[in-house]
Amino acid sequence: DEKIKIGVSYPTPTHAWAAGMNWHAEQAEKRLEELYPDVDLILVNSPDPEAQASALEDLVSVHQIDALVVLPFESEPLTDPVLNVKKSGAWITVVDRGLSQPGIEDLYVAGNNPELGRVSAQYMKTRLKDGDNIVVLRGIPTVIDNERFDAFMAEIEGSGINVLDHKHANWNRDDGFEVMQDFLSRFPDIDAVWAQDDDIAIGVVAALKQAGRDGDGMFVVGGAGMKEIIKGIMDGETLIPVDVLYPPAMIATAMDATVQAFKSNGPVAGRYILGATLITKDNAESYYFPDSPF
Amino acid sequence: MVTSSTETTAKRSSIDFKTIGPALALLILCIIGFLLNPSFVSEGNLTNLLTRSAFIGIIAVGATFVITAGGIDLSVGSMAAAISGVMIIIMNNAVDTMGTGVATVLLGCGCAVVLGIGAGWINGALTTKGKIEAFIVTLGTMGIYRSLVTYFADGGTLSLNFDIRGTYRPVYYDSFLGLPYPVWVFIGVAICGWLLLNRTAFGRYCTAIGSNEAVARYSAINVDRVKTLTYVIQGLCVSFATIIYVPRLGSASASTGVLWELEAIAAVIIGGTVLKGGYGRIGGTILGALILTTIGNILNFTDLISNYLNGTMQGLIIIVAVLLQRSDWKLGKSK
Amino acid sequence: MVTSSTETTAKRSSIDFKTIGPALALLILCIIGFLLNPSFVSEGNLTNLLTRSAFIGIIAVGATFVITAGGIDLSVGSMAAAISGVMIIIMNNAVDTMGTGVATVLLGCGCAVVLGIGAGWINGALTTKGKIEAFIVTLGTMGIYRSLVTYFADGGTLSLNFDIRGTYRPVYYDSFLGLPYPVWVFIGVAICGWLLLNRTAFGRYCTAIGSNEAVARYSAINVDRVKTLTYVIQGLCVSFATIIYVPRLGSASASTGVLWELEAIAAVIIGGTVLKGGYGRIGGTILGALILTTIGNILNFTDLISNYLNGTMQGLIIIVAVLLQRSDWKLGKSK
Amino acid sequence: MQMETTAQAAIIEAVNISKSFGPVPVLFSVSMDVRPGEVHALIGENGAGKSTLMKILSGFHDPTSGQIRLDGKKTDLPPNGAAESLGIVLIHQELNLAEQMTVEENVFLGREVKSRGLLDKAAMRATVQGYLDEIGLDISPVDRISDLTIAQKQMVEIVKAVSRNARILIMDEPTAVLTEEETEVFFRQVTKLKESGVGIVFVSHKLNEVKAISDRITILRDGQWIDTRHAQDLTPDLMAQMMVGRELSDLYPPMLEADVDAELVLEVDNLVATGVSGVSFGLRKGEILGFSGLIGSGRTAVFEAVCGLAPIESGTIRLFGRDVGTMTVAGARDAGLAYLTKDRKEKGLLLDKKMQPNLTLFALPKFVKNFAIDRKREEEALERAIRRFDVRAKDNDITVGKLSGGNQQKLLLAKIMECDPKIVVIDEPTRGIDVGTKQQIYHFIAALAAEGVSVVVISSEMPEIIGICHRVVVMREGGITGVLTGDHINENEIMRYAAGLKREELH
Ligand SMILES: Nc1ncnc2c1ncn2[C@@H]1O[C@H](COP(=O)(O)OP(=O)(O)OP(=O)(O)O)[C@@H](O)[C@H]1O
Ligand SMILES: Nc1ncnc2c1ncn2[C@@H]1O[C@H](COP(=O)(O)OP(=O)(O)OP(=O)(O)O)[C@@H](O)[C@H]1O
Ligand SMILES: [Mg+2]
Ligand SMILES: [Mg+2]
Repeated sequence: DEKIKIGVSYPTPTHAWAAGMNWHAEQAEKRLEELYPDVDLILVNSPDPEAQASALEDLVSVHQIDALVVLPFESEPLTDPVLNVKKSGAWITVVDRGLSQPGIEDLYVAGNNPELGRVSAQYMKTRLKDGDNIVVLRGIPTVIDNERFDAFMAEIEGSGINVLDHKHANWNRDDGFEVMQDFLSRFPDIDAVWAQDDDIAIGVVAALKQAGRDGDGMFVVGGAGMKEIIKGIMDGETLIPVDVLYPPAMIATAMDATVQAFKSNGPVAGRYILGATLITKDNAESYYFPDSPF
Repeated sequence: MVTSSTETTAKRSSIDFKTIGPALALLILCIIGFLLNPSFVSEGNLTNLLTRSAFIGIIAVGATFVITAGGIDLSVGSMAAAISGVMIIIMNNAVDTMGTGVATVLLGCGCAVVLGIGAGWINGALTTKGKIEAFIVTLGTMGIYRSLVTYFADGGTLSLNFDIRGTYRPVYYDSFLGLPYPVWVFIGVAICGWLLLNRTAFGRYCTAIGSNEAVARYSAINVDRVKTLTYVIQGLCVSFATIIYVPRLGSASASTGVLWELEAIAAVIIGGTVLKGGYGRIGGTILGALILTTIGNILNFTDLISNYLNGTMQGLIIIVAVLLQRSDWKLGKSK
Repeated sequence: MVTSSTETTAKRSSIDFKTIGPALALLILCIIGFLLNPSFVSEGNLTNLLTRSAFIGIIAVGATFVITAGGIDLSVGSMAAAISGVMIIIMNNAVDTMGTGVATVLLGCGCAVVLGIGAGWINGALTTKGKIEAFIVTLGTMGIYRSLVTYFADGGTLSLNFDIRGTYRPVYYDSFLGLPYPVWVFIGVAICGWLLLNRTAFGRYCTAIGSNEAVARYSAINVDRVKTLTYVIQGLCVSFATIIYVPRLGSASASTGVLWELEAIAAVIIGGTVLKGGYGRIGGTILGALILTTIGNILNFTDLISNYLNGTMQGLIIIVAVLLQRSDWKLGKSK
Repeated sequence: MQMETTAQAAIIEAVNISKSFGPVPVLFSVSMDVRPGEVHALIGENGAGKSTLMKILSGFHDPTSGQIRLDGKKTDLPPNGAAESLGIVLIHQELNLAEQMTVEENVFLGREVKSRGLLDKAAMRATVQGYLDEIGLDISPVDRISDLTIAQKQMVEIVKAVSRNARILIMDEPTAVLTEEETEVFFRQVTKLKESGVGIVFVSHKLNEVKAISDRITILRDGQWIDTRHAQDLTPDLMAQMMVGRELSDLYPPMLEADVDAELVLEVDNLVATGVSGVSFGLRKGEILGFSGLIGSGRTAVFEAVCGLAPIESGTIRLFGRDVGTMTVAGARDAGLAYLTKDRKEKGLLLDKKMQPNLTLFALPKFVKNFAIDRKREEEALERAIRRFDVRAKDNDITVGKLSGGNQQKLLLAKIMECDPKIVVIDEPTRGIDVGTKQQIYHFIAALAAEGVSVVVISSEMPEIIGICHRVVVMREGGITGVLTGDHINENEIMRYAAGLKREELH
């Protein structure tokens, strides 16, 4: 009764988005193992790239996995370790962050980081006019952050909207709060804020309310699709009127597809890019998971 | 006689620079801030700055005791996160029975205090009774508290019930005599800390233990108890910091309080307390906390420096701030 | 007579347990690992484990010197990241002129060594000549090195040229006599470290300085030079660790080597070296590094425990491992 | 005996006390009692067990067998100085002060004066100031201990003890680091306490002092009780004989005439450094040069500057005719110049290490062969040193901090001599050393000089300066006030220069 062993490796959740991903992964594990008794999913998370590389080694040497679903901490450092798993003969599904070398993975499931920046910028352009001012709160300095930010700036360019400054708020509420406080002290006229991420957005909103500058059509655009934010959009909140989707549930998509690679008679290999949908009052309902931690 | 008088001056001035050093560093920072952007000295910004430094400052007051007595506590950041988390869980659960009023908030704060004291006591007891190096004990509890909050929050964020947040909010956002409440708490903790360290026998015992444990023991001081108490004080300070932290954003997550331990220790040492123990100064610690917060604030006020180099600036400023208080910097090469 | 005889046993056993403690802890961990999953003792897993512990182990050997001489170095993790980054940049740039062969890799390694020595020297000089607390100096350089690598990588990741990686890969992945090269490097560094600390005048000087700096000075020891050298050795160890790290992941980023400093210090102290200095043991450090790696490995072996509680397990195991080597743990309450 | 009948009841009695550290016995059934208003001296060779007995009497050690009786009742003394609450106060042989704290903080450590829960600093300062004034010590209650000289630290210890309202005051070699003048001040305090009914136990190797101040004297030898007698029944010579167990010949070796034409090995010209203002002198080959003066007169400071331990502001130093600028300590050692510190605890020995690493630390390069330390030679060196300097440790494996004070001093001397210096500066060579060993050390110094080694002896013990030195330099307030030779070397003359009553016109 050899089971099909599938390792699922992703970073240890330290912020809400990752926690959501973890929740969806655990849901998918339960669901899939119930559905297919001969499938064993092994979930491992790691606090840093080295640890993740080690975890991959352990999945091969100890659990002898048949397939790997991996959300790499970072692309570059995990390319070789994933390649090593590939060499052991396992099926490889890469989620969210592509490896730096093409052709290793059998299946690629990802959100679209540049698209997230672009969609946010496009929304800004619909709401703001020439000469309006925005500030940007970025994430942790990483490739993801660069992709989002560069696409955002490229899209905003030429629109006449001024980006006053951008600082890293590390996808963290506290940092979002403090950086926004300082932006508010520094710039008397801000029309909108791109917070890039819903955690940052929550900190930003707290700072706006504290300074009493949450009126006059000022708005914040976050990203990812946190349930509280989506609830707010459903309720017609004006301070965060929209959100750009970057769903943590993509890990479940990847796990489903990977199991199908063993179960389905149709082809599964390939690339599966999720859209960075703009969530508005009209479509918010379908992105609301009240039970997820995110 | 000639010798002795020069000696005295040398000693005097050295004492002065130990004290004035951090104040000078802070002043220079403020001037730089003002030059970069005059709105640095706006009332709003200064209030933000003070309020922000309250967290690290309060924790650092506790750390001053631990370090003065020759210990170290790496667990404070995680402890703050864990206490915030448990506090939020308790308050959310109390809503059904106690409502969303002041009583629930007080219950939460009470629990925070009890937890802080308990966590501090665990660190202290493991160090003294368990006779394990404080570094290892608190490195261990750091990991434990951090992972507990992650566990409670399921890897994500614990959020305070919306209505309680309304009741609790003013603790962070409201002011009294123009100063926000957190600043008052900070001032209160600082004054109590100062009195305790400089005006009570307990403070002297901390210094004595840090200076020479054998001497302290031979003076019939209950070394273990005093050391344990320093950790308890540290825990209590962490719980005060938590009590004013939670109403700010009403949430706690695995990333709450990350690296606060290093910031708190840095504040203590920038302030002139000696890491090996035996010499502590609360006033310096307060200045140290203000310096650290101001550095971060100033870096947000300018785009002259690449965002990526923030860490470099921070590191340089910390080193320079400590260089400023070297006792013999005026004397040139001699000694 | 009764008292006296227990005391002797205590002393004897204390010496034994200081040495045997970490070994015992490691053994128990291995048994637990085997019980959880017999493939823990598979050759593949043991090789992985040894190779992995090489990084922290090599860095911890350097840290043993720094700590023995009464210092501390918090910058090692960031230093490793910065050296990796610069090494990658240099090798990538050398491709045009030197090709993608062994020469380029050697150039990179050479630069790593020079950088490691330089970075260590900076830490040492600031501590000794600048007379700033080592904690503050290395906290500062920790921020500086970390932000430099972020800056070089433009916030992202620096990747080694693909062809060079092919040339360099074997350094991590290939074996000699059944042991991967990193393990050989680890063994080499450990032996050199042991000899240096226990068999040379330099090692004796480190111990003397950590034990009492004034006595060391009066004993004709050039205290500043020896202390600086301990940081240089630390830097050198970091560069060795980097040289075997780069071929593993072929990249460097802001998250490279985060918290390695705490792991290295933990390994040193679990191994029985005293944080305040004056007493160092390389053998213990090696065991400490193995213990830490094994904990991580075992936690990957089982899903009995919620992933979120990994940190709790780690913390508990570290504390227990150190408790095991308490000199008087057998004697219960007496004394 | 008559003694027993007239005596008041003892406050504290040690009855048949034995003590072993591990398997090593150091006291064998020793008995001793202390009565109110008496000074009871305890004398014995280094390592005889005096400090151990004192610690047992004050609760810092438990006796292995035997009992302590307080006011006639058997008592288990509480540990760690808590016996103070019973009125028993010990001044440790090794200074026991928190270096980073102030004088006042140290004096009141553990029993601070409080008013309304807070410290009453003013009151404590005033009290300490009162004591300091009374004994004429020119320091302030807010001075840090680390800024004081050893002698001042010892006086602080005495203030600390005196201020504690003791019934029994036990002092382990309180006068070892004091000059005669300070000793007198100290004895006045003792007399006062004695008159107020305090029982005083007093350990010293200065037998004249013992004779002068004590009422009764107990002699220990090798952990055995030898005798307890009235002071008037003993002379210093007799005491020495009872301690050592044999007749002692002359304390000082016969003085060999120094060769006044011998080459100058060390010339110091107009040296200025911290605590030193314009000092010039020369040292000849094979000469024993004494440095005398009051405490704080700058003797140590001169040689710390010369040996590279303290920075030099100006002046020249010529070593074997060669101009040397600022030397490192290692440079000085390699040139054949070695300095033996008087502060053995803070600057001399690694107390938490064993004897062997301590012995070879100063001369370590000598023991390096092929980059490694030659352990066999180290062991041989230790054996040699133990023999040569008569270091008595019952167990050669104990850490140096557990050696008796005198034996630490001998080990320190051995450590410095390990590098075979051509010039050796010995700061307070016999501090805490028993008469027997003192004699050995004096002969040792004389033998060194006879071999052509130049020796500088810095000492606050006048007889020792007079007994062994060819020439004596007297210092005062950082400068040299006089240089004495031949018959001019006498107590009177030295005192007059040291006190500034007389000043030689120096070339
Ligand atoms: N804690 C200890 N452990 C082991 N041995 C000890 C300890 N304390 C003292 N000793 C040993 O006990 C013996 C007696 O020491 P003690 O200090 O009582 O001598 P002493 O008479 O005071 O000598 P001195 O005149 O040199 O001070 C010495 O051999 C010493 O090494
Ligand atoms: N490194 C130093 N820094 C500051 N002051 C010093 C230093 N060294 C010595 N002094 C001061 O210089 C003076 C001379 O001290 P020194 O120790 O040389 O006197 P001494 O004659 O050897 O007396 P003692 O017997 O007390 O050692 C003292 O007032 C001392 O405080
Ligand atoms: Mg003694
Ligand atoms: Mg002197």
